[in-house]
Amino acid sequence: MWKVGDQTLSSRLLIGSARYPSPEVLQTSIEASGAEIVTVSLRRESALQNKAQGDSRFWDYLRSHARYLLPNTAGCSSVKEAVLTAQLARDFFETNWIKLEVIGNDETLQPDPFATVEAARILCREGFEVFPYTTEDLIVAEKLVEAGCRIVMPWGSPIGSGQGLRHVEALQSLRAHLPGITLIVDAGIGRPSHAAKALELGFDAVLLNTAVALAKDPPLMASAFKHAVIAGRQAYEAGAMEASSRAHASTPSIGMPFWHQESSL
Amino acid sequence: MWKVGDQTLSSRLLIGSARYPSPEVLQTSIEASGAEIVTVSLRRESALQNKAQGDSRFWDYLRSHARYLLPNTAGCSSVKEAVLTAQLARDFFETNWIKLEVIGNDETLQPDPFATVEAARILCREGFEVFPYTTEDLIVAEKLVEAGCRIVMPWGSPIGSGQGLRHVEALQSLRAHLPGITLIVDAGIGRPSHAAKALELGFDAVLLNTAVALAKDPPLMASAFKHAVIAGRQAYEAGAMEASSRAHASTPSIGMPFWHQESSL
Amino acid sequence: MWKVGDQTLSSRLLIGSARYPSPEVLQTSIEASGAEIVTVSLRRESALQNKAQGDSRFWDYLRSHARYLLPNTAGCSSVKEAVLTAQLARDFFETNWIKLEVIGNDETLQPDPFATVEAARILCREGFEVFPYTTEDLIVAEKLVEAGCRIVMPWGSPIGSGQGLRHVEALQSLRAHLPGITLIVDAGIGRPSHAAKALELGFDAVLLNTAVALAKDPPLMASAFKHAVIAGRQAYEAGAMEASSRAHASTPSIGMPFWHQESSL
Amino acid sequence: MWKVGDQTLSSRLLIGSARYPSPEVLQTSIEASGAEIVTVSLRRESALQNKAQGDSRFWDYLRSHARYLLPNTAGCSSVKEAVLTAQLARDFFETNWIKLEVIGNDETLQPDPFATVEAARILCREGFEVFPYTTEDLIVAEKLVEAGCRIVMPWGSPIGSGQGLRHVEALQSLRAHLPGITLIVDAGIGRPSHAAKALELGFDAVLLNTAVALAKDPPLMASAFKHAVIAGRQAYEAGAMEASSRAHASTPSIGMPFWHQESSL
Amino acid sequence: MRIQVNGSSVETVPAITIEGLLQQLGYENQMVAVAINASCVPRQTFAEQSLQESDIIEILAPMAGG
Amino acid sequence: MRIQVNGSSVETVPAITIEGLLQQLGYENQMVAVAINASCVPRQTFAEQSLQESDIIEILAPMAGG
Amino acid sequence: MRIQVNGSSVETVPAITIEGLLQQLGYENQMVAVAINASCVPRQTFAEQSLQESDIIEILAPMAGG
Amino acid sequence: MRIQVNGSSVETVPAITIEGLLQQLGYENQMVAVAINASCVPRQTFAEQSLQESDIIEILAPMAGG
Repeated sequence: MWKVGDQTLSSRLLIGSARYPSPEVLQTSIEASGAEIVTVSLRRESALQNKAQGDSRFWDYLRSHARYLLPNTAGCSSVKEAVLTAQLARDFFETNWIKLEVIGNDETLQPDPFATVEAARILCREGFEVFPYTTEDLIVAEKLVEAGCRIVMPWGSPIGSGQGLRHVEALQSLRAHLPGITLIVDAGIGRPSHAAKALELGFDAVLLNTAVALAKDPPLMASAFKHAVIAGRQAYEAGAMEASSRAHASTPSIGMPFWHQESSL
Repeated sequence: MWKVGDQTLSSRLLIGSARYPSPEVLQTSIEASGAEIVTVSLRRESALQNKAQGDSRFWDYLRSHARYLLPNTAGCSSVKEAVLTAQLARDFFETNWIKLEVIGNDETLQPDPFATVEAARILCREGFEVFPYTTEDLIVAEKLVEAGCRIVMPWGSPIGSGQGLRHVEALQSLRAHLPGITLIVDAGIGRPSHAAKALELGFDAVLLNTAVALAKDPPLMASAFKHAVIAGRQAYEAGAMEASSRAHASTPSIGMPFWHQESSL
Repeated sequence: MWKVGDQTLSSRLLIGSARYPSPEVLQTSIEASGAEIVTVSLRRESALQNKAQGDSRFWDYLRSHARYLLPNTAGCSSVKEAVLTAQLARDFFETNWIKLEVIGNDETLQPDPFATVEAARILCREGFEVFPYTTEDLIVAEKLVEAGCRIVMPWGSPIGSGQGLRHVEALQSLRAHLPGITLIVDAGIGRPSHAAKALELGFDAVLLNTAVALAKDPPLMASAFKHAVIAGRQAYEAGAMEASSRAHASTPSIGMPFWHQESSL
Repeated sequence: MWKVGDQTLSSRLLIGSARYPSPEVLQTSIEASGAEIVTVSLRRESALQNKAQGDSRFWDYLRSHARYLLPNTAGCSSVKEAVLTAQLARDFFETNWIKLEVIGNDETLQPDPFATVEAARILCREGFEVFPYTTEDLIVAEKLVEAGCRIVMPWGSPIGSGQGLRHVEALQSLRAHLPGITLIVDAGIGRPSHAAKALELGFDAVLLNTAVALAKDPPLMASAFKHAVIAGRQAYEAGAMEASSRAHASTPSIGMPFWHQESSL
Repeated sequence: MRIQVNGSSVETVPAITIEGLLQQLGYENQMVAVAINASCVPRQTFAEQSLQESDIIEILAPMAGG
Repeated sequence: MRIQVNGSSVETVPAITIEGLLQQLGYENQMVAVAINASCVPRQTFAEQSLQESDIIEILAPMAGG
Repeated sequence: MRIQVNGSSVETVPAITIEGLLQQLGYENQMVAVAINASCVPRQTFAEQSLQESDIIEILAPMAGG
Repeated sequence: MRIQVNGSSVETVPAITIEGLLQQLGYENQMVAVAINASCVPRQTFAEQSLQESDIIEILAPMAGG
């Protein structure tokens, strides 16, 4: 069990709802993942044409089954947009949680640290629980904390790239310097081993989407990630051995029969 | 379910029995790991002094609980020693399985590819199911297969180092070139993320010891590895996305409200 | 030949003047390095006691021999300090060049991107040629350019760590997105191979100090770096082959005598 | 100056003669590289048609200008072939030097350690100075030394791949365990930074071909490598600083003016 | 009067409420979020809040997100 | 007669069997593996197999292994 | 009057100039940079610029830097 | 007589020497290495060494190599 904001959760996996081949696959994947938090978005409704088809199934399912919805401000690239999107999402989804994403470059989808901190400050003052998407930069993370964030979400690598944790030392430094902050690796997780590693480093959770949605078998991959975060967290709590640059025999070398001694001649 | 030799197993984790703080911790760790194969060794009995204490509990437990014992030739550094140790182990443990380890350097504990291939050839002819500890060298692995091995166990990194998979491309090459061979990563696994990665690459299983035995809480770490191998195998079967050097938005960019379009001006 | 600010230089190595075992070693090291730009600092003079000894030799030498001095704002952790230090340095060293360093964390010595951008904006308006020390964050670098910088100096890794280039993809992204900006890798260079790599990636130059000053033989190491930046730059200009994940024979395979064909049977 | 076999050389770069766009480019590249050893091969002469054209210019140039020729056994995949090719080369090129290459896999172009050691043993007995192409495997290298080799040439990465040094720890281990042996990194060098790194690790030299031949401007790239090996060797001799996981200020922090102390409040 | 809805021009009766607009456009049974001139409109005010000539309306609905 | 057991000299009756040796040394209830002069001795022959002067005996027992 | 110089208290004549202060402290032949109350003082004004009671003076000199 | 040269069949006078063969094939001014039946033939013996029916000859020349 762990806490995010004021809620207590079992699963350390947060999952996105985009890019699945169908609403049915989305649904079985979320169930298989064990995730209690599902990210969502708001977009222009093209009501007149195709209302209440595919997407409404999506929404009906999420509304009734996802324990917590986490709306995002995906696609925003200014403070104003992000704040407005957050306000609309709060009203619509009836939650003060917001995944704050202010993009600084349309190609790399990197966060803009300046706009993210400013938007976080405004939203925290307005009572939001802000989940800011940011880089692994410690100073930026500290500014987000100063701005009122109790949660910080550094990327592992670029959104949707599946590269895993690119800058491990920087993530470790973040964890070490912000012991009281909930740290969630968001973006770039491609495989369960990446998720396990994030948890092993002491991160509280991971948020991912593409790695499950674009797997050949998304529900099975969702289950894989469920196990991976359990593995990573248990390893963190179990206190892993230190890696060493040298070999160390696992089988004891005492009591060797004589032919071993001989062969070393 | 998967096959190793002629046996069908559920767990893709093979676990060593050495370096635990106590026989009780060994026992609860093996149970928590879900492993069905446990490695053991033979050593000079110092009978007269302390017979039937600690170690006999160890042995009584393993004999009654481990589904399969895998004796090793740890500490051998010549063909002759390894073959003799294998023969003694077969007689004693009543199994034709042998983890063949012929060490080429006492400091790095690297396998000696020449002696390992020669010993494997002799043991395969004598009817052993040989589990050879080797490097990631493809040519050496092919010679082991020629010698009669159905299983090949490349190291991840030096024994007991906990560095994980040092030479990922070489391991991938091994998997690609030996599709019909049972490949088990042996040695160097330090954390669940390493084990998950090995399975994600298509390796059939991992064998580890130190990572569990030297954790602060070995049974919890054993459970972590149990989840990690499930995660890695499911990911392999689920068909992971390809990693990309570029970012790709997960939230769709269609239907953006007007303020998004504005901000890009 | 390349340009930095309005000056045309031959050497792509910028060198620091700190941490040398003696003023003599500093002097021979600078000469051996071929560097035309040397960084300096301003500190409280403890005049009354030991004025005009050791340190004045240092200063006399630099004044007469260094082609360009680049004063830094090392140790500053606020906009105000950095601006004042820059103003004092301009007056004293009679140069509008300033290496802008605003530290955000005393342990990691990371730059504070917020304060660095703000100080850069002020100093550019006051007519300084600002050499800002920053991370590899593209968005921060773009803000520095917006603030008026023609030069950006991303770190390779933490100051004095000698780890080399930690985040190669991010540095490549920086180079690709800022084609018109002079990019100098500052901090973290530990070996000539690191410097060569920075130049191979298209960076215009490297700035280093500790790697030379703390070598066992600083002048010889300075010479090593002189060759390394030449090597790296020539390689960049010569257009390196693409790395490939596969092997390709270098010796042609045509005209093989018959025994080669036989052996493949 | 360093020794290889019984010869004393200045340049620590050995260069291949294949894959250049033209004999002229080959010639200027060799000159620009400063290399004193050039590798060559023997192949079926298609005499009647095109004798004495392109290739004879190649040969005339090499004969008169290369200080030392190093014939190879490229393309051989058995002991017998390699030995015969070496004998023909000795007779033809009038040198007892032979680059021994026995390929174990046609796709990966990996050396076959078994055949390489056996061929090396035969050739050393016949009085050859054997330059064996091998992996980074320490045990295999030790067998080559036992077989009579005074030189060992581990690969950096697969031939022609340009990936550089894939297994740095293993190469370091090789250097540490074989202090009296001439170690040359052969294969996989793609950029000057790779060559510099090999020399920094204490390797005696590098042998490369594709990285120069396939550069857009081969003579300039050859010059780049000339500088890189000088840089790497000087760095090795100069005693590089140890890399550290932490930051260390280069500018001293003594004598800070008061505004620095203030800002830390 | 004429207003902008999701980027298209729409003709409505004068001073129509948001609720009225949603009915006119066929959204009555759907859950949506609404912004007028880039300001958020709380859902419980949809019945009272009336629009003016040239207002720019965004009607947003829940969508998949990462 | 005098033989070597696990590196130490041991005095036994002449032509003692392995079983006899194990009893003499106090191993009777323990499971062990035995090698004579670096050759494996199958367990079922312990009762018959007798030893000779100067034989080198190794008595091995199961141990933890990695 | 009493002023602060590089963190220490110093007694000077009233309205001393920077040049005077540097002479008094023995810096006359050395190149230094000077800040009064955290403002930069251009070197060419050292002769005219006079100090006041309680001023905080920093005298800085060139040093090695990275 | 008929021999194999670099994989092709060649007709020569009986007991031709290597030197003779090289002349016949037009190699006289070129430096080559020669193997007969997968054995190396030292260059100084080209003039004496004569060939037999069905010999397999390889004529090799220097080439670029990596």
